Amino acid sequence: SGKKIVVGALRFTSHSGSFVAFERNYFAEAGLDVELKFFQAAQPMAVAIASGDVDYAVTAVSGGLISLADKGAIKVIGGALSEEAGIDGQKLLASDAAFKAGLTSPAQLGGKSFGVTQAGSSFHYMGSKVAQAEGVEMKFKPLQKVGAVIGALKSGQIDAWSIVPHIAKPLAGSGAVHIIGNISDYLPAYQVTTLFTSAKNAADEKGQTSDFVAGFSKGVADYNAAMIAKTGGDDGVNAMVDLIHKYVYADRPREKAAKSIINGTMRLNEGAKLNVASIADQLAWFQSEGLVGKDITLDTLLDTSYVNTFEA
Amino acid sequence: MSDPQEVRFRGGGFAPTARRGVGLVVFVLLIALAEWGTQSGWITPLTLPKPSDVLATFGELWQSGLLAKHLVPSLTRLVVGAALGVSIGMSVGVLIGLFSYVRAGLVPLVAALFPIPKIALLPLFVIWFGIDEGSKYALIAFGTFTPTVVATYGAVDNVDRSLIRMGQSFGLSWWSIVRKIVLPGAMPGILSGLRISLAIAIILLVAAEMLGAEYGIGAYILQAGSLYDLERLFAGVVTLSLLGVVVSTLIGLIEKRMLRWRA
Amino acid sequence: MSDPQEVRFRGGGFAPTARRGVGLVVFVLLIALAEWGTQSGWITPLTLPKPSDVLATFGELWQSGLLAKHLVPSLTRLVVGAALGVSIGMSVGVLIGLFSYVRAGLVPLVAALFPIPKIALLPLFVIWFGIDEGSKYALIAFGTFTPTVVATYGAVDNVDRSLIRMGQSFGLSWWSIVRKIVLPGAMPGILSGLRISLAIAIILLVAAEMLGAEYGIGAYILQAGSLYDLERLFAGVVTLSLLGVVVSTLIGLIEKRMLRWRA
Amino acid sequence: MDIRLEGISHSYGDTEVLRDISLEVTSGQIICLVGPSGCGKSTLLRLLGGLERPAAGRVLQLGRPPEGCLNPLTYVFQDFALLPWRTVRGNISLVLEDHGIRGADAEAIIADVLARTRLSDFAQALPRQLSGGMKQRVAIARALVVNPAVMLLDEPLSALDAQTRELLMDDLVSLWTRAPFTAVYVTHNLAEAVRLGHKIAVLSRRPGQIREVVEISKPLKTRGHGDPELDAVQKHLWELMREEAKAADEELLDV
Amino acid sequence: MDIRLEGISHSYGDTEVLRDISLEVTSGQIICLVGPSGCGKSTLLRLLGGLERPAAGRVLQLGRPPEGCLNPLTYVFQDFALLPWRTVRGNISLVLEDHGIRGADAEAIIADVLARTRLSDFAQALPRQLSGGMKQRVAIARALVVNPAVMLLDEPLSALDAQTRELLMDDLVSLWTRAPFTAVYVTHNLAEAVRLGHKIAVLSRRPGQIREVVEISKPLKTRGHGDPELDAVQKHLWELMREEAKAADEELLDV
Ligand SMILES: Nc1ncnc2c1ncn2[C@@H]1O[C@H](COP(=O)(O)OP(=O)(O)OP(=O)(O)O)[C@@H](O)[C@H]1O
Ligand SMILES: Nc1ncnc2c1ncn2[C@@H]1O[C@H](COP(=O)(O)OP(=O)(O)OP(=O)(O)O)[C@@H](O)[C@H]1O
Ligand SMILES: [Mg+2]
Ligand SMILES: [Mg+2]
Repeated sequence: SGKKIVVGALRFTSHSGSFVAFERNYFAEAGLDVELKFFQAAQPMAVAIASGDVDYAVTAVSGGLISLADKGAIKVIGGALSEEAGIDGQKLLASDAAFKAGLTSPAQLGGKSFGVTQAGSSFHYMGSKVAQAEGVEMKFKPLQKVGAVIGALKSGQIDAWSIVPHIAKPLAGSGAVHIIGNISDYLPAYQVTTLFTSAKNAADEKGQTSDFVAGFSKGVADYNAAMIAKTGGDDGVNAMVDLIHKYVYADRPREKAAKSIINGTMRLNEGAKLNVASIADQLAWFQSEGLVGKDITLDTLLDTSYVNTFEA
Repeated sequence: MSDPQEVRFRGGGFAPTARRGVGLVVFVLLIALAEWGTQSGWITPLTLPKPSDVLATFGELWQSGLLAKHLVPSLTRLVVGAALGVSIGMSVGVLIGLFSYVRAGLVPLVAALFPIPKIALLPLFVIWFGIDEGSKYALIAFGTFTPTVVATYGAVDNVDRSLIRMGQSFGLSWWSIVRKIVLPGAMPGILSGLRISLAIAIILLVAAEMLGAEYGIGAYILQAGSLYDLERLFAGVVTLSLLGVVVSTLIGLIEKRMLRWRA
Repeated sequence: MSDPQEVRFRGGGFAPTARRGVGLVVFVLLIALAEWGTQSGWITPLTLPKPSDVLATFGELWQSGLLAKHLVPSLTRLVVGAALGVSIGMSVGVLIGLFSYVRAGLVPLVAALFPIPKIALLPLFVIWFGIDEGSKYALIAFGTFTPTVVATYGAVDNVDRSLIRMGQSFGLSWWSIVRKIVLPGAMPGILSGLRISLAIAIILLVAAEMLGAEYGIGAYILQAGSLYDLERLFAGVVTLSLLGVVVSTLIGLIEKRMLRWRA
Repeated sequence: MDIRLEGISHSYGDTEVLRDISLEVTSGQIICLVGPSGCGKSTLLRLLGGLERPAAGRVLQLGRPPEGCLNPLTYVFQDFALLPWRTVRGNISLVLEDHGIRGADAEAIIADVLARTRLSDFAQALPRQLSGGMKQRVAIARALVVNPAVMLLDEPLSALDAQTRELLMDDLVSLWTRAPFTAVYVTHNLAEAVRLGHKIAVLSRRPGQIREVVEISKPLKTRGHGDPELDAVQKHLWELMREEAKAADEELLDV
Repeated sequence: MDIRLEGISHSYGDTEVLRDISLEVTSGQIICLVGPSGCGKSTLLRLLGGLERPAAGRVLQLGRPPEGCLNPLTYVFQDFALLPWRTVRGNISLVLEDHGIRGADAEAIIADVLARTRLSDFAQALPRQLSGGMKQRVAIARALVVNPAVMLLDEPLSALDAQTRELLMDDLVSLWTRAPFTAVYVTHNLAEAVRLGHKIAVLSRRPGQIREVVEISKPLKTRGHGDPELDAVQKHLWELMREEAKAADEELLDV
């Protein structure tokens, strides 16, 4: 048996790389004895990596993550999900009320309120960049929980939000909200989520970390093949959905879950390749907002020795 | 002289008597109102789920065995965390009640800890106690600790000093007095403090299960909330509420047994 | 016959006396320990911030005027929310204390509401009360309501029935008895319930400011937590803790004024 | 105004407390009720004043209450029943407020009653500042201020120490001597009964029944310590009650 | 064993409570302390039993406590001080447990003392089931079970009603007659004092000083109701105290 490591995950489709690698024994083949540990939110997961309770995990770049990196606790070692032309990415949503009042494209976002979970979250970053690009000012409403944002949007108390497609599409389908744009139009190849670990693992456990990245990448490759390239046809999709359903929407019946899982399909980063330019842009934005220290460099945050990087 | 006249009755009242069943009727009415409102569309589905749907969700939970799967870890956390918090809190409370220096040193500290919201400290709890059961126990223990301390030293303060003086006058040892007079005398106050502490423990379950919990009523509620799934949210909340009623009934039974000596 | 012998002293004790300054010493020691630990690296910066840094952060907050900017909305929410919750809670509590049917109908409802964690209901509060000040007031009001009800009806139950009987025997009207006997008699219990309700209100400030608050101590703490900025997190927590101490002192003063008639 | 009890019986749940009590309270007289613990004396007094309804029998008011009487049947309680949050004056004005007597009218009436009970110096004191004897004097003042037709006193002195009791008995005698009032006076204390009662009704153990009504004709103000006539009555009463009192004392209160 | 008080003075903060008290408690005698409210009687008793330390003066034990005496100076309190969560037997065994007396030994001793105080039928009762008189009998049984050299009784009967008081006085007299004990008996009640005291010490108003010590030579068991000799002593005591009692009663307790 291999080395015992703990991998943190949220029950989202975007964490499928870990699920597939785990289920199909890619981690075991890489010599790792993996335990999956589930979280209700990304922030405690990042802290758990810092404290050494969890070894590897996937999460969005947030102010908290950068802060922890600044404290010398964690490193981003790869990419997990980035926006890509031609594939459904994060959507910009408008509430029904705002839509009817004329908010039909991102250009009309000026003076509107935009839902975020917290200041310094990825939602904040996205909204901010969209506003910047459109040359408008928006009000950001921190609501802490995704559920609270959904409620506020449905009841028209905030005007706009951005969210992953598998949440955006059913919401839009119900008629309570409307899709008014794509994030990828403003942030092409936006590095949405990243693979990260403790600074200690990145520096001192190079073998183990490489093994993990290898196993994880195989899982990602399988997922992309089945869900995007559809190399296995419908059977391949169904098999993959069955696998993911063990982890995501586990308490819903298969039929209902399958729809959501398929809706949530996005191409995960092959080989965990990382868009350094996007990370640099995000870091710069956090710094410009005064959310993290001005003296933090990209090197503090990144360890690019494990994966290929790209810039777009 | 006028006729004899009966004396007018002017007593009574100001002593609410038990009316069995009224409580039930209120619950049934409220639920029926909600059902009618949601069925007729007068209450939008965003505002409130249909009670019947909540019941159905509850039924599914029960039948699929998921309820037990969520309840068992939650109950374990509740029992371990509350046992820790209450036992440490009671010990500290008794020490505060007995020793001047402990009182002077710890009472301000406890007063300062009381208004600290536990959820604010969540990120720290991960570092301090890890992401496994440790941090959940710690959070619940921390939340029950302060109210228990306050209730306990209040109860010790309220022990009839004339009983203590009686013990001294018969030459009882310090330890005998504490064991046989102070502790039993403080018991009613401690138990009624326990009611509040355990209600707080149940409330903190949700916060505790924000930290890396897969199963648990709190985790279930959080997940339902993050998907804005009101049926499941309410099913979870109702479970907690029932849990609270059960716990409070249990304490009532313990009180009845332990405090039989009272009126 | 042996020599006269003085009677042995065996009284004393069991009456903790005030020791001024000990509380302060404990605080200073704890802070000094934390400072030393963090300076020497024995406590990692992930575990605890340097107290001196927290103080510096606090100083910045103060000088930049941000403290006031955060405190004012929080205090407003606290005052409005608690005033709502406490006043409705007190009215309901008095009604429960006076009327059998109200008691039978509402006591089980309140008992069922008590263990519901308010943060679980956050998504609903958004729909029910919006994301502006409404939902913050409502959350704090809801959180203070249940403990106030329980304390109030307990206090009304504890009003000396012989005083009420006296009022009836002098032919006082029902309303006079309530106003002049029941309410003043319940005041000590209501005020000590207020202590707990307001502590809970402060704790709920953080939960309330989860909903779309830009400014406020709770929002400040949440943001610091999400950025894992321990200095600011602790500066916020210390502010809440101080707020708690101030509120409790205020209630102490009110008690002193209103309950002058007590021993 | 006289009061007549006609065949009063009363029970609490299964416990029969009083059985077929008939008694006449005559205007201008003090009637003492004595009896062992728990025999229903307090219950009888509550029935008399309309604070409770008898299970059987009637309590009748004969004649009208005199002019200016605000509260015909007025109690003085064993535990004083003063509102601790009101001053002496406030406690007295309490019972006037509901009759619309306020301001200067009330001031005058209160000043008068305080003077009669020698409490004028204590008008602004709170109950907690007063000794037991003083508290009961305030309660008596409060009872007097409504000009009662009949005063109902439930062991008014039994919470006081022996010396204060002596002092207050003197006060009551002198109040009665100056202006005779009608009263039903419940007590355990036979010495009190023979000192203050024109008639003394002896109740049996629970269920309370009237065993004997003793009349004492000697005027109140001539009664004193070591009076052989009173001693004889007291001895007679004690013999009537001794065994019953003992049995009552040894009863378990609730099992 | 005798007790001697030598020049005892005591103050609480600025209030001087006792001033220069000297007194001898003789073996086999009951000495009563009477005095107006708040004159320091209870304080003196606490000093006597070592529950408080005098500011000046000494409390001396002359001679050894007799064989088998577990607690030489034993109190009986006005409010009974029974543990409400223990039965009658449990309340008595409480004071034996700390002396290592348990099991059969304790059973025998407790059964004996219950018989002496006629409580045998109530061994399993809880305090709340007992009347006040019964409670005080339990407290007396608890005091007797440790074979005290001196009993210190602080108004043991003043929380009881007049009839129960009579009954318990008879009990105390018969207990003393069968086996004379030494006692210091604090009371307000002059009737009690002349009934039970071999010597009666009268204290002045606060600060308490000894005004007079009256001796009564008549044996306890021959003292009865309406005894002219006792009436005379009682009248004398009342005259000594009347004005002081009145002044003490009218004092504001705290301003
Ligand atoms: N409200 C009540 N409900 C039930 N039982 C009652 C109530 N009030 C009194 N009793 C019972 O009725 C009996 C008579 O009570 P009451 O108080 O009239 O006696 P009492 O003669 O005044 O006694 P005491 O001398 O002790 O004051 C007692 O056994 C008492 O327990
Ligand atoms: N622990 C204490 N601290 C301060 N003052 C006290 C204390 N105990 C008693 N006193 C005061 O000392 C005085 C004497 O009290 P003590 O109880 O000895 O009087 P007493 O003669 O027993 O009165 P009573 O007849 O009312 O029982 C009173 O004025 C009382 O207020
Ligand atoms: Mg009575
Ligand atoms: Mg005393």
